[in-house]
Amino acid sequence: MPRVLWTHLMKDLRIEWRSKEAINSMLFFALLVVVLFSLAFDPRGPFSQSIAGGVLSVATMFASVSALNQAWAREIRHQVMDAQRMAPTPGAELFLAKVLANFLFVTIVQVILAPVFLVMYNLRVVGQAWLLAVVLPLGTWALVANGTFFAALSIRSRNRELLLPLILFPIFVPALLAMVNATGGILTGESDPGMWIKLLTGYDIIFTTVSLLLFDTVFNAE
Amino acid sequence: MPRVLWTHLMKDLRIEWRSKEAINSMLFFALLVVVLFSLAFDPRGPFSQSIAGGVLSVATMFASVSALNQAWAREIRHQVMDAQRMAPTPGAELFLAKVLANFLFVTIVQVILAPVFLVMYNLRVVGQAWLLAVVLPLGTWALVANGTFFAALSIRSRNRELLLPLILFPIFVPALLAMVNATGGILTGESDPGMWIKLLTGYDIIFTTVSLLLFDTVFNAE
Amino acid sequence: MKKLATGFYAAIVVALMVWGFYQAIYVAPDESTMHEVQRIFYYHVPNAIVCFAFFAVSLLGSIGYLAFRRSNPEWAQRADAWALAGAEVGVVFCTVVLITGPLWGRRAWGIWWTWDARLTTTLVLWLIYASYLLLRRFAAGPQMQTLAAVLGIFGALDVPIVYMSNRWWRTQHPAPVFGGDADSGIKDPAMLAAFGWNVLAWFAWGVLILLLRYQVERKHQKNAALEAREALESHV
Amino acid sequence: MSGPARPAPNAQLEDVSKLFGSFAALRQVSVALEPGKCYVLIGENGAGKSTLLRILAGLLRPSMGQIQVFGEAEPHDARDRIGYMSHAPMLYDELTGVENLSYFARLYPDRECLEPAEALRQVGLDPKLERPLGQYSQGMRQRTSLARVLLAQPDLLLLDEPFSNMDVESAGQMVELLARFRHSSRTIVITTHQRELAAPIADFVLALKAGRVARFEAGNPTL
Amino acid sequence: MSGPARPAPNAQLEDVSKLFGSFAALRQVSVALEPGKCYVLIGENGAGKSTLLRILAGLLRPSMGQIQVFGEAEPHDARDRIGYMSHAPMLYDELTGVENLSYFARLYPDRECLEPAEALRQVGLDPKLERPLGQYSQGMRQRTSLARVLLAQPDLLLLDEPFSNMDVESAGQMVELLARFRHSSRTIVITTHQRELAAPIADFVLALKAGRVARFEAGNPTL
Ligand code: HEM
Ligand SMILES: Nc1ncnc2c1ncn2[C@@H]1O[C@H](COP(=O)(O)OP(=O)(O)OP(=O)(O)O)[C@@H](O)[C@H]1O
Ligand SMILES: Nc1ncnc2c1ncn2[C@@H]1O[C@H](COP(=O)(O)OP(=O)(O)OP(=O)(O)O)[C@@H](O)[C@H]1O
Ligand SMILES: [Mg+2]
Ligand SMILES: [Mg+2]
Repeated sequence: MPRVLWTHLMKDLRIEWRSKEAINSMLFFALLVVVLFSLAFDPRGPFSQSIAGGVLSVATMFASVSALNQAWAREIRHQVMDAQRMAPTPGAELFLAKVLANFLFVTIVQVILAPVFLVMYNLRVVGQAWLLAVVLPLGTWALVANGTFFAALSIRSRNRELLLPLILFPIFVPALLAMVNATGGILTGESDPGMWIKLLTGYDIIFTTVSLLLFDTVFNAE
Repeated sequence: MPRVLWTHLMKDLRIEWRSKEAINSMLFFALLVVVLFSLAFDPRGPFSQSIAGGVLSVATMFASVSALNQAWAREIRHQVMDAQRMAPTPGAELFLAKVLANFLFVTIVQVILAPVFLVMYNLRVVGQAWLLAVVLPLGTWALVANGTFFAALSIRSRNRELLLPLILFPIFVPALLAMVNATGGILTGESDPGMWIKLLTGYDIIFTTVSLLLFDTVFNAE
Repeated sequence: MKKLATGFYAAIVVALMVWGFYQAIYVAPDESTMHEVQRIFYYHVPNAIVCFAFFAVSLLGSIGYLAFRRSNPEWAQRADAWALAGAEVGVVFCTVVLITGPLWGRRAWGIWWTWDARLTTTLVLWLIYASYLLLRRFAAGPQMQTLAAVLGIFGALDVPIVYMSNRWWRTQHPAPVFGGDADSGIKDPAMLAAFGWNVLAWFAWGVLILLLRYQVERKHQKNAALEAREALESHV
Repeated sequence: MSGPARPAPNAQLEDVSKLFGSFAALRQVSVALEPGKCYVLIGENGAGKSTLLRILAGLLRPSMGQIQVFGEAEPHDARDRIGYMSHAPMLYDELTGVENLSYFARLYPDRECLEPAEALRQVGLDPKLERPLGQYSQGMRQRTSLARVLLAQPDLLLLDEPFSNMDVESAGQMVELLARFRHSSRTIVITTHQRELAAPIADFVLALKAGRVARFEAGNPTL
Repeated sequence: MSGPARPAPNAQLEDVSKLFGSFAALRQVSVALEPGKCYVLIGENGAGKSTLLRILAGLLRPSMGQIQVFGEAEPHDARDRIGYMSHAPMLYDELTGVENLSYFARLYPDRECLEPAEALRQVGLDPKLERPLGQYSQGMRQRTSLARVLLAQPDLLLLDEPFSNMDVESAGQMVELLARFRHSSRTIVITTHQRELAAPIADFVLALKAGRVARFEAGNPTL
């Protein structure tokens, strides 16, 4: 791993370790989703199995989105971002480090929540369970990578608050669709998730590559 | 309405009108919920009716929570809050104005989303539809009032990021439970929402009163 | 003198606990539908009642702190110690309720947990006071006690909801035994006696821990004051 | 303490200490701030100047010691008579200068406040400026902040480095403004590192060193 | 423009203007900044000083006119040789001073950076301070920020009011530090309202007035 990427990553992890801000707000959200859904859709009911995929994706997604909302907040606060723009290292590494850090946070939340979730929803995985360990990280990566990129894009503009949702949302949807259908397929065993997993992988590769290529442009725009 | 309350309220509305920050992030979240759920839980399916109450509450809740996350952000940024603490007017009015403003924002989001929602989920309201116009505002108020209060409480402490979710979450739950069950009852017509509405009203009255009484203490702690 | 009194009281508590155990396990009659598991009742319910009592102590302490924090700092510190001790001991008892409940439920209902109003609100009560204790740990600094007192008042608002939950709603959890509808209450006097002894024993036991915890907290407060004085006098 | 001819002090600290954890930012500070006087608070970075002002403003509570402001043991109870300007502007970035000031003016319903436009003019800003505060230059923001504290015409004016981003000419004007603002019932406390700027109105110098009062005497900070 | 004996300027602006919407913050500014010299940039609040520095730093793009820094038309392409200190600390509140500096030092892998602890010591701070930056006093934050720009030993040093919250003694020490930092290949630009502080190292004075160059001459800003 390039040394600069590592530097950025360690810095994010150290700050998070001190405040535990991201992980906590994500845990809060994800827990809310789980409990709320247990209240809203009686998990003892007949269709718990068929909505569980959706619930799992929703929990992941809200955890990611709540992290993304704050992705660059610390860099904006005291214009740290200007100092980073002036450093002679590629912005792409800063971007990648941010994505990795947020990916790590969301994954930690998922690992903590998974057991709670399985027990509370009384889930039996009908399809191949190990595929979940492929789909969830892929889906998370798609959300986090895109979200971080577009958060950076919109803070460079004047109406950042207006832009982020408008841009992010349409771009999100394909990855979402793939993720929801893949988890659904795995949990119920009714459909083959293979197709959706391929789609998700392709989406990840393409969007991450394009983001890496374009990040410097966005980052240094006036 | 007392003049000072009005002053605080107008200030919040004016700032929101300029940035549209709160309403936009809420719309984003709520839209995400609606779309995601249409993807996750086939709304043509047999149980769309029975989960719609939950989905409606979830959408409202996420809209509220995303507003609350930022409730005091502007006041913290340049220590505006210190200037407000030093003004010779009761903190309770500041609190009430914040709650009113956020309540208004969430309500606007609900009004925008309601038609989308009804169409997408193909909902027929079996129970008394007008009761929804009672339950949703009551639930929203519970969320917004408590959330604003505890957001103010946790920012007065040093580890604010850690605390907010921990404190807010348990206090939220009873109101949530009531709201979900009441909307469920109204939509399916299977159970009587009256009991839950009463609970929600009681919760609103008690918690808002206590919040108003204690806000000055929290606001001026240290 | 104080030590002697505490030792004497501790001895009484132990005797009461033994007597309560004897009453619950050997004296109380077998219950007709649930048989042996029903004896959890003598732990489950007294613990719940005692837990409510100590959260009430915490509420009074919190109110006391807010009332006196300006006018009488010394009293305020004492009230704060009561609030903390009440909350901690209450959480312990609430934990016992949350453990004995599912143990019973596993036999009675076939499942450990369900999301009915009584169970959910009890869990929430536990969470609120757990967050109260976390707040006290994390929010160091002088405003911590004020913030904790405010949260303590909010936490107490949940107690009546828990209490009323199986009166207001049809729950999977059994309906109230006391103060429910007309035919509630324990009919068998031997059962009632066993129940009464256990309530008394657990209550006495709780008070003992409460007092010890209160004294420890007071010692902490005094040490902190001492350290502050030293910090002021150290280096220049 | 106060002799027969002396008026009661507007604010008084007795043996005030402030601890952050086990770090002592202020140690046994005792001062009396009399009406009609201007105090200049000096000291190295980290000496405790801002901490002292925040205690007088009622935003921090002393860890030990007594405080009295306008006869109240809690400065908070006399807050309508205290004006506090800090390093941070304490204003909303999204609102213009006038909007910010009218908002704060309305929070002082019982005091005779200056007109927001008038207050801005006094600190040398154009009240017609339509820009939100976030787009002001540093010095303009500082002046707006000064206008905010002057609005309610406080009797105890606490200024934390009011001149730090102002050009010399404006700083001179601000000192003149403060000199006009002086009044036999008002106390002004200024922290600054530019002693010569505050010299024209200084009556007393209070020097802090590592949280202790190192010097407190009548006179001029440049001496 | 440059005579035979004169070295090529490190940075050069030609007819640079900067508009924010329809407001002109800079109007046709032309200057050449030569190596080995120290420029003091003065002017009223809102004159455009910070805007000019940000343009030199490559953080703003001129609306009109040409710019050249170390031979590059985009200052961004020469950014490893530019150091910029702004009003804001540009540091993370959550990290301590040393942590902040080591982070930024590692972002300059191709330059010989100072040791973070050494840089802190140079600006008069204790590198062993365990407090996160958010709990520093204003002046301590400012010094850490100065330490950050000195880290990578830049050849074009842009300092926006570096002394504004420093006590006089420290400010004097900072000026000495800058004097030692001077080098025949380095250019230093300082904006300040405390002209007498910058006087000992000033070679040129550049005065802005409402976005225009009002004065640009060799000498001392106090004259
Ligand atoms: C699973 C978790 C459970 C929790 C969190 C729980 C909680 C509580 C609480 C807080 C009380 C005290 C209420 C009061 O004093 O009014 C209580 C009372 C009681 N519980 Fe449970 N309980 C659980 C399971 C059960 C089970 C499985 C049974 C038996 C089938 C049971 C039987 C009772 C009875 C008979 C009472 C006294 C009734 C009353 O006065 O309300 N509980 N429980
Ligand atoms: N919240 C806090 N937690 C811990 N330490 C603090 C806190 N606030 C201030 N300090 C410490 O207290 C000391 C005094 O700080 P203060 O801000 O009062 O200094 P100052 O005299 O205003 O300095 P400056 O001239 O740099 O503004 C500093 O060492 C600072 O780090
Ligand atoms: N982003 C922006 N949008 C609109 N106007 C701006 C923006 N940034 C600066 N300005 C305006 O440009 C002018 C010059 O600002 P600048 O910050 O360069 O002043 P300055 O000379 O540094 O003043 P000071 O000494 O107060 O720091 C000011 O009138 C300011 O309001
Ligand atoms: Mg200070
Ligand atoms: Mg400037």
